[in-house]
Amino acid sequence: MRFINFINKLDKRWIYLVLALCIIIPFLFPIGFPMKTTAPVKSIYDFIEDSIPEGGVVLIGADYDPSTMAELHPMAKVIATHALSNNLRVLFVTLYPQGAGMAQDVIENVLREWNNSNPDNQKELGKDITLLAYVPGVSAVVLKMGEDIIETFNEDGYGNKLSDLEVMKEIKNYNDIDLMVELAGSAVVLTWLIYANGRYGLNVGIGTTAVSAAEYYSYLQSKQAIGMLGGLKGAAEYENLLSKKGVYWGRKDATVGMDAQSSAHIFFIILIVLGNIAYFVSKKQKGGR
Amino acid sequence: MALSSNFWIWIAAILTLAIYSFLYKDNPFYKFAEYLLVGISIGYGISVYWHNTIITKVFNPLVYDKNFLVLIPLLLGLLMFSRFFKNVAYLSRIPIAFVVGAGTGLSVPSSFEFLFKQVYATMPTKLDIGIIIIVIGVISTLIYFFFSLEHKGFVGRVSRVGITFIMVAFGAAFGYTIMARVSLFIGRIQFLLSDWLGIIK
Amino acid sequence: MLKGKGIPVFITFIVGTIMIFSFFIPHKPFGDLEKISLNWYSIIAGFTMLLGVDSLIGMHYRKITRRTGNWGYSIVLIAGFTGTVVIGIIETIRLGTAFNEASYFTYIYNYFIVPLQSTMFSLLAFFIASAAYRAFRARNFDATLLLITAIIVMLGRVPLGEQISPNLPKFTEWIMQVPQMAAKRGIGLGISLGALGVSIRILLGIERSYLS
Amino acid sequence: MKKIFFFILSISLFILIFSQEKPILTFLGEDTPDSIVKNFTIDASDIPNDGGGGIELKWDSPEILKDWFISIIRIDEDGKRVLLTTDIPILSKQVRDVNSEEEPDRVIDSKGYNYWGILSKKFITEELLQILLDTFDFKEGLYSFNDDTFFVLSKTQMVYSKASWFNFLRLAVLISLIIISLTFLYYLNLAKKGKDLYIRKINGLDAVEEAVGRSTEMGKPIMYILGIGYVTDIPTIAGLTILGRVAKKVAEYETKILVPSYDPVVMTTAQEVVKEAFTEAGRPDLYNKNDIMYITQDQFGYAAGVDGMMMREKPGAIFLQGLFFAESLILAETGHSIGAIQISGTTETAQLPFFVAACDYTLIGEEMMAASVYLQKEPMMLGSIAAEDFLKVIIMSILVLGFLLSFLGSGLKIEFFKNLFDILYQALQV
Repeated sequence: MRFINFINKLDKRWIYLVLALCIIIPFLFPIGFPMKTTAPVKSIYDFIEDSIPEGGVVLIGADYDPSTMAELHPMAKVIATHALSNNLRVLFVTLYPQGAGMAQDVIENVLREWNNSNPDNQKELGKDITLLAYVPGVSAVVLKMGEDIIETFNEDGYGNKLSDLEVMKEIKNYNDIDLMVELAGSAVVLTWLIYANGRYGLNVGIGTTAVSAAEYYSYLQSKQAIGMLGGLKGAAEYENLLSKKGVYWGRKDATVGMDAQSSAHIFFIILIVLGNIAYFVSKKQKGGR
Repeated sequence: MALSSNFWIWIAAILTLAIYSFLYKDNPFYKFAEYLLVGISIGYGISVYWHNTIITKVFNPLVYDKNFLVLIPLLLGLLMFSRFFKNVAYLSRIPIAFVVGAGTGLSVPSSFEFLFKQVYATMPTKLDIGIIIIVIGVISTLIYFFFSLEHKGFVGRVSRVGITFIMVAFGAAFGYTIMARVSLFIGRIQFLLSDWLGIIK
Repeated sequence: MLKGKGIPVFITFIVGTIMIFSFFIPHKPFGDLEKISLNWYSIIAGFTMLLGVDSLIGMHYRKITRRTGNWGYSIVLIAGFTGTVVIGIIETIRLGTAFNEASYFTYIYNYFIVPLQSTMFSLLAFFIASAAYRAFRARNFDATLLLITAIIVMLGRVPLGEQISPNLPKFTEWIMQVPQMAAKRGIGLGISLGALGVSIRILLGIERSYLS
Repeated sequence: MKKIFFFILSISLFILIFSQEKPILTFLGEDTPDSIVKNFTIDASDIPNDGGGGIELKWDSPEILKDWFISIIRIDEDGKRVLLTTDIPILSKQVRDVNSEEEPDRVIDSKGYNYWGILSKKFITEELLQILLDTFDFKEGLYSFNDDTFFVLSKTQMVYSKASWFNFLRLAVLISLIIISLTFLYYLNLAKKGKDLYIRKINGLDAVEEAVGRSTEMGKPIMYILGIGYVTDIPTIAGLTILGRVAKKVAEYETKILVPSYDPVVMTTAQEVVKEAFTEAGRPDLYNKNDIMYITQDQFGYAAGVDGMMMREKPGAIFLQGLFFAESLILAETGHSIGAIQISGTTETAQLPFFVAACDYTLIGEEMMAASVYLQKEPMMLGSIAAEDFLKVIIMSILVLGFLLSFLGSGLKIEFFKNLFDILYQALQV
């Protein structure tokens, strides 16, 4: 009964404190709530795992900016890491100027994590991974890549000539790209689906924000896209798959974020349930009197 | 990674904590942050206004383009100052009348467009249970907003259904928003733990 | 005559009617009226901003001179205000524009305004919790419905919901797309009708309290 | 003249070829290998229903050209060349030549323009573009430049852009505007004639008196928050109207009303509204201009300032009436924590759930707009409410009709009703 009284007169500040802890603790001590892997995420993972031979090429489109970075940045990291772990080559491409900074950050991060953890299989910029220079034109760029990728960009994002780079060896056009994963919170995803997939038959996977994910389900059903990572949750599922495989060493940003979200949501539900129990108990008491 | 040595990061972090202290209770730290935010944001607002309005919308058109049309809002704006003088204070009604007239005039067509769009979107292009529920929901909600009929009998019963729909909608919207709000706090925590304290990276 | 509300009401009527008709007339000058009027509004509002600053700074100045209330904090407010404006002027002279990457004015924005704003905004995470705790009690049928849908949607948004039933996230989307959408549309239709009602009352001069 | 020019151009090109290894532009002949390319034409026409200054270009996209790009150059009556676009896929099928007022090269009404299309399989280089814009003598045919071939296509007919006096796309809106205006006038007339019109109970508004009374008893001020709208926003105007009624009650109870404002125009208007209400109540002496103050035009700065004011002034009743966004719950929760009675109202549907959760009474959407009518109950105002209700009946009828037609047409597969439904559906699209 003391407890019921406590709940009934609960000071808001206790709620604030617990909520803050629910969100902060996962950052310091990641929990890793169990989560099921959804089919669209699994199909991208399986594609990289099983369908691309060693030395194959994965193209990652980084068309996002700081505003959607929280959701899309972890996706870029996991996909790049996964590709490297299977000894695939990774090319980043961006159709918008803001994307270049994002992609460079991912490349730097992934290479550092990888090389720290795999001293006997070092990866190099320009040999295993690079960023294609930003070229204006959006859909025209996507189309032109279907003809000749090196001619489209000439340089990589660091000013090196693409034709000199080992990572570009034997890459002419989309026929030499095994998978493209476009990460964006905007409609630029459609550009890749319509032009690169529609006209050149490139395998396209989508990584997008939780808000936009609903729009793209129909493209999954029509098999225009091979799979999709939707929001923090999609990224977290992928991180889980990678750590199960044992090839992910970096901070699991998406998993941590999702942990914080989960624990906050669970706390909300517990709070509401407790509030109602206290409400009914005290109502009964009043009724009994 | 360690504690930030950047002076500006420290300022941002301290101000962040000062605002959070409000959750415990009103206190000098919060008061400081609050008054500072109000003061700085007005100062910033005035500067932005000077840059975006006085220079780009009044000075440049007047001096370079010889566009004397901007004299009209200039005059109307000056009339607002009639408030400082009691005997001509009524003159400030003219700019307000102008502004309100333009606002309402613009809102009429946009209300129409909104109306059409909503009805258009509700039209049952295909028949399934969802569409039927939507049509029932829209109609009963509209009945709830009936003002010239007493909510008794049939109207009363339908408007009850309307309230039920409204409540479900509010509950759903509330639950759906939590994630976005928690993300805001996560953003600040990331700033504090990573940029400032350097505990996580 | 000018002192009454007659002339202002007439001005409102004329300006409003022209605005409505310009919606249908793309030809100059009507087609540009919306843009022009928004432009004018920002100019007029700019002048009134000075009235606002006068009101706020005046109030705090009085507090300081009379040493009333939290006058100490009023100094912070006025210092923040003048500091920002002065730095804005200095940087404009130094760099040509205050909105330069290297300008201290930009620093003020990035390291004072942004963290303060976003932290204020993030208080919502806490307030939404206390509001939910208090309001979501099964007092009656409606309240129960409110709280049940809220809980279902909350569960459907996180992995836990999927663990309970794989259909929960889909059901959540359905709630958002069907009943939620229906009520939102109904409310929206009511609002646009209400807005039309207010607009017509204003244009015809039936409602004129804004001209007090 | 043109021939001479072309001759000189050819000679100079010839010289260029031999003098240095510069890229060469050569004319390969009027014959083009693909007859389809020959038949490819661009249609240019004025964009209808606009304010002028816009021309639309359209073309077909034959299968054989699906990998090609098109660049378009505009040449006006005086021969001035402007680049409209480069290297857009043929697939896109159209492009619009529309520019903002500030653009010096925009399309000007009643000036004639030709457009030339350049078809290429690869991107046009900067060098070639310069040549096309500066010296190139436009002539239909096949050309080569640096080993790449491209086509220059026949120009379009001379087009003029013109502004329209009526936007026919908005005809449906105009018709319904007329119908709705007539409805309003009919009901206003009815009210004028003295017909008794009813308005249903609005819970939140009956509580105004109670809220002000209780707050006065406790010796606390009233706080009225108009949100972050401008005077041009209808909800803000509705909020100002309710403010007038509340202020009158406040004057009658001889207490104090605080109105922290976001927009200075709203602040000055609110000052006048309160002043007039106090005068009407016979207590102009109680009016204090400084109680209606400006905070800041920054969403969260405003929220911070109002929160602080709530904590220090501890109002007994708080009204939140107007346009609110994310700050709604920040204000309402703080208001609740100081134990004030809260009556809220807004038209922002996204914020309504939070107001409902945190406040004692909430005016939902239209209820808030009808509040001024409810509080005044003048016949003309009631007339406008009756008109709104009549329009609701029309909307509901359209929805029911649509549903029936859809049931008969798509459900029972009766073609006639299906057509009727399509007509109705088309009519509603604006």
